[in-house]
Amino acid sequence: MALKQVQPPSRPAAQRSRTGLKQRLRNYFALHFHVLTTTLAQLGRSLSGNLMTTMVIGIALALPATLHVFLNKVDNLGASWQESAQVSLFLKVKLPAQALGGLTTELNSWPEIGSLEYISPEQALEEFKQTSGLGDALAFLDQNPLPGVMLVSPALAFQTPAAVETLRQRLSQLPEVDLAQLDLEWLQRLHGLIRLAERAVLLLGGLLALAVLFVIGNTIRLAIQSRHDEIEVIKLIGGSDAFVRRPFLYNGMWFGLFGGLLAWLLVNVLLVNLDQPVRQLAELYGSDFSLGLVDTKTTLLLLVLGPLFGLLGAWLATGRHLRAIEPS
Amino acid sequence: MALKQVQPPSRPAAQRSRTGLKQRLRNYFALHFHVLTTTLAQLGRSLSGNLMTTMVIGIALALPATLHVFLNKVDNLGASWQESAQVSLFLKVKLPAQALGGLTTELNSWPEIGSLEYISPEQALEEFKQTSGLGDALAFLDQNPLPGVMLVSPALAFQTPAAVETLRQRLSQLPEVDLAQLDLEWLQRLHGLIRLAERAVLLLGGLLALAVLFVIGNTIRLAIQSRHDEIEVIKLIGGSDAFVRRPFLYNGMWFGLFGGLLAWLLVNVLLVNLDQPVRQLAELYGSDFSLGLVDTKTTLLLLVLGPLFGLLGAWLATGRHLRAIEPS
Amino acid sequence: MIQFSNVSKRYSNGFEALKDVSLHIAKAEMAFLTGHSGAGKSTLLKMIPLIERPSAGSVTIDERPLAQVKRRKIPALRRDIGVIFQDSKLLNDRTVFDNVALPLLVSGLHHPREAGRRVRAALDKVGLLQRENDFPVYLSGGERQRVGIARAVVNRPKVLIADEPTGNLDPALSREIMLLFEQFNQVGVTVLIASHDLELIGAMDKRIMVLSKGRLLADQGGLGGT
Amino acid sequence: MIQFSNVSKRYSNGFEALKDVSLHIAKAEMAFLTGHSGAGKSTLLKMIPLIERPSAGSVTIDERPLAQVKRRKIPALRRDIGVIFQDSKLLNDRTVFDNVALPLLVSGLHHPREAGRRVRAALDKVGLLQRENDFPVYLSGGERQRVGIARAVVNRPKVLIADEPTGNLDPALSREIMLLFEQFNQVGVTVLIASHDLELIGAMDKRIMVLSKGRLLADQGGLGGT
Ligand SMILES: Nc1ncnc2c1ncn2[C@@H]1O[C@H](COP(=O)(O)OP(=O)(O)OP(=O)(O)O)[C@@H](O)[C@H]1O
Ligand SMILES: Nc1ncnc2c1ncn2[C@@H]1O[C@H](COP(=O)(O)OP(=O)(O)OP(=O)(O)O)[C@@H](O)[C@H]1O
Ligand SMILES: [Mg+2]
Ligand SMILES: [Mg+2]
Repeated sequence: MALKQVQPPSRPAAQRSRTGLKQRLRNYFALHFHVLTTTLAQLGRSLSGNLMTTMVIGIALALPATLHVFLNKVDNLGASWQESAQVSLFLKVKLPAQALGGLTTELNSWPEIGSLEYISPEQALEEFKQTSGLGDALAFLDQNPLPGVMLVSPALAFQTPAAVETLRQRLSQLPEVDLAQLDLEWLQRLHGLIRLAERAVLLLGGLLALAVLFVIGNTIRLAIQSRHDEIEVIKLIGGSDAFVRRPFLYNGMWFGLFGGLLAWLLVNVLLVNLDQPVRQLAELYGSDFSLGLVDTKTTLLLLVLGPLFGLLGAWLATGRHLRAIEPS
Repeated sequence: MALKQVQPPSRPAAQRSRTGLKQRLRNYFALHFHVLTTTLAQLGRSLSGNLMTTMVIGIALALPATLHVFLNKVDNLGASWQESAQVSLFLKVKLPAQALGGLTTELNSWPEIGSLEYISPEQALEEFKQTSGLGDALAFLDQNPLPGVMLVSPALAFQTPAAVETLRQRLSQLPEVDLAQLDLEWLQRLHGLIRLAERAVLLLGGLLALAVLFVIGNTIRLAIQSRHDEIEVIKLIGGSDAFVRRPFLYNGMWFGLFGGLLAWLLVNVLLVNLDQPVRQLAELYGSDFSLGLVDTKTTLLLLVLGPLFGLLGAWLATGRHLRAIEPS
Repeated sequence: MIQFSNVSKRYSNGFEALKDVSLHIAKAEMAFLTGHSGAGKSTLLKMIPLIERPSAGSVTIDERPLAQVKRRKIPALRRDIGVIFQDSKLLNDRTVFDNVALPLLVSGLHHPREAGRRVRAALDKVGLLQRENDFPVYLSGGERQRVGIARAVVNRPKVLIADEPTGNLDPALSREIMLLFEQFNQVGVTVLIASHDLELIGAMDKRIMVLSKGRLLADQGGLGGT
Repeated sequence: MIQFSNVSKRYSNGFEALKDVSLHIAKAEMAFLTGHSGAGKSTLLKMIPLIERPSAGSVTIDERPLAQVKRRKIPALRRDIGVIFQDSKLLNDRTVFDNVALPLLVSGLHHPREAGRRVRAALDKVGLLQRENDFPVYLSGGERQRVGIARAVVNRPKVLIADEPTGNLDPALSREIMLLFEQFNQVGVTVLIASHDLELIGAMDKRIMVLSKGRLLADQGGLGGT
């Protein structure tokens, strides 16, 4: 007891003879490393059961990730969608070539306009003959009744229905223009579809993120319940709340990480499975669009968000439930 | 002991004096009812935790159910999609009225054909003037160069791209027909989209069904773990495997049922949330399509599949894990 | 009634806890088992309700070799044996009443009046009738042990096995519990008790078997002391 | 060192387990607590590591009133008190070694050599050195209890509290364990032991306090027997 009486009473016995900062830091990291590895080992030991949890987390993470990848790819397609926002300018009949040149120069200087394409009256008639199915009937015409047409594609930033409509009105004021036409309907449909998809992704993503939190929180909660006695004993021995909580937090993190890895795998499986019908569809639109595999950004997102969600879920579960367990 | 010695030794003491079949049956149902209600009470007691599990199951059930409802509704739209499979018959110019009548009668007798619509040359010219934007230019024409057009909609059973193409070829052989045209591309696109959606629903539904099984199985597994001591004691006292398993099975069933109810709620929330963009989109297509709420069939499906999945998940989890627990 | 023939038990870690033990306990006999900590008392008792199985030799109950009891039949066997454990093994999420009623539920007795009558009779015997609605965590160590005893006897088993049933009880209460066991024995129940309390079991004037390092050392019928 | 002043304890169900108990245990004293089952012994002991709190009166350790110890500070307090429970409360998923090492881990000692040395010293004292790699389920009741004792002393606490530490031990071993507690006491540890075994504690020639129905009946210093 001679040794002990010189020590302050509230410091644990084991630390009394070693208070150097370096030693403490080393102890601290040793403890964390110990918990990190033992929780991993625990996870490994009851693999079959933990696999189920991991699978659920993986599935829940995979679905919004797949949608994200999908919409990302579709967004990149931008260019091929742009056509739908074209304004057709029907020019005055028998417009002199130099007026046409002036118009082209002027329009090219407008910031709202992305690109121009000119279709001469002759080209228009030819195309009309072919596509209308009235080839023979039009042979009756003794002169070309068609005007020249200028196809105007708005710049990317001006592709909302409202901006395109404004552009159309400005264009219709030009002296060279007879009529400025816009398939506004198609544009609106496209925007409607995109709005729908965005809303769906938001709802889906939100629900599934919630599901991931719940799954991890629930798993940790039940793990706490099943280790009730252990927690009680550790608290009796003098384990602090942080000491008791730590393994559960690491546990949640591991679940999230493995769930994220599994999700990455699943997303790729889903993309490969959807690739064929998507490609067939795209071909019909004359596009060589294909889904490919998960991009690096999404991969990183999964591997960061997974453990983060795991940690968060564990944090939520431990907060309430660990406190409730007290020795008796 | 005088009382006891007359009884066979392997029958439990409590049953020795009551062996009537009626009493046994009553005992049996009393036992099941007891377990049914006590598991429900248990669920209620730890509501906050069990809510999490139920939420996860609900979410996992809600997503494929929403898709199912969605596609169901879209399928019912059939009629408005049919247009896209129309064949346009450009009739010979100046066809006599009685030839037209004969053609109409004949075509109406073909089983492949669903409906007919005739557009006279005058109507066609009028429409062409309006939609082509060439109103003024066409004033040059001194006579109507356009033929009559018959719009042929195939019957429902003949709407695959191949069947429609066959129909188009048959129609083009008719003496009254100049040209039979079909927007086959649009039809193929539609079919491509449907294929994609079906594939996505299949994958999604499969994954989420798996997730539901895993969530329930996992919850039951952890419940078994956390009641390890209890199971051990009951086995020691002479509880049979069935006796030990029963509460867990009911537990799974309750989870599934409440998950199903929650899913029903979620599906409705999702549908209400998606209704506005869908309606906007439909309006653009000139349809008054709207999602509405979950239909009775899907409701019943949720309320049957939920408990069934719960039971199955619990069965899978108990099978392996209960056996592993033996008194020591 | 209970027959051990050359029973040895080697645990999975290689430790031999019982070595060639043979003994016979007659129907309606009451016997004690004693010996140092780790002698093999609990191991021996655990073989009767098939918690452990011998690695050599055989155990029979009522001429029925336990080695031949199928997995499915074990619960029925256990329902006829009342077991009192070294730690009381109560279920913490049920009241004292529900804990004691458990064996009745397990063997299919649901009639509430009859079950209630039996449970209260058992609780009365161990002096805890007024605690029936408490949860086990509200009880003292000795009270928990007595609830365990009530649970073991509630279903009127044919055999009663007790492992250190008075380890947490004061001397006066210990004697009372021993007298309770003796009453059971007098109505025909076969009773086997492991205990360290030589003074207590010596005073009972029953057969005492002594285990040491897994071997049966002495087997004295109705003599006091070691 | 430990001071109880007019301590009463009424549990949430209204039962009054301690009634106006006052006592003082000096630094480096060794004292016994006895009394019938349900007398309040465990309740009294549980107040020292703040497992229970008095409903009236106060408990102080080293002049520090326990009522003022904040929740955050309770772990530090407990690390200075070695507690041996009526049931051994071991963790079944860890070896004997890891169970005994737990208090060291909790108080931040990770140095494997030093920890190993201390754990083995503690296990040696209870005679279980050769069982360090076994899991608790592989141990007999008495062996488990001894592991619990080793765990309580491994971190060299200032106060040692034992609730029925020899309930599962044979008389010879019980005496050995009591001598072990006496050794600790001789190097300055304050020791408080609850026990039913009047013969055993009478032979120790230490102070004996008797509780009955929650009241402190007698407090005899260094006399044998009740
Ligand atoms: N499952 C097991 N695996 C390995 N060894 C075991 C197991 N169970 C018990 N043992 C060992 O067998 C020996 C006898 O154990 P048993 O529990 O039968 O002793 P006991 O006589 O009941 O002792 P006590 O009085 O301490 O309860 C002990 O040394 C114990 O460590
Ligand atoms: N949490 C609790 N709630 C209600 N009553 C309790 C609680 N804990 C103990 N008691 C009661 O308080 C009384 C004293 O209990 P305590 O555990 O202190 O007795 P004890 O002297 O240790 O007895 P034993 O020798 O049987 O262990 C008992 O009657 C017990 O039922
Ligand atoms: Mg034993
Ligand atoms: Mg006590």
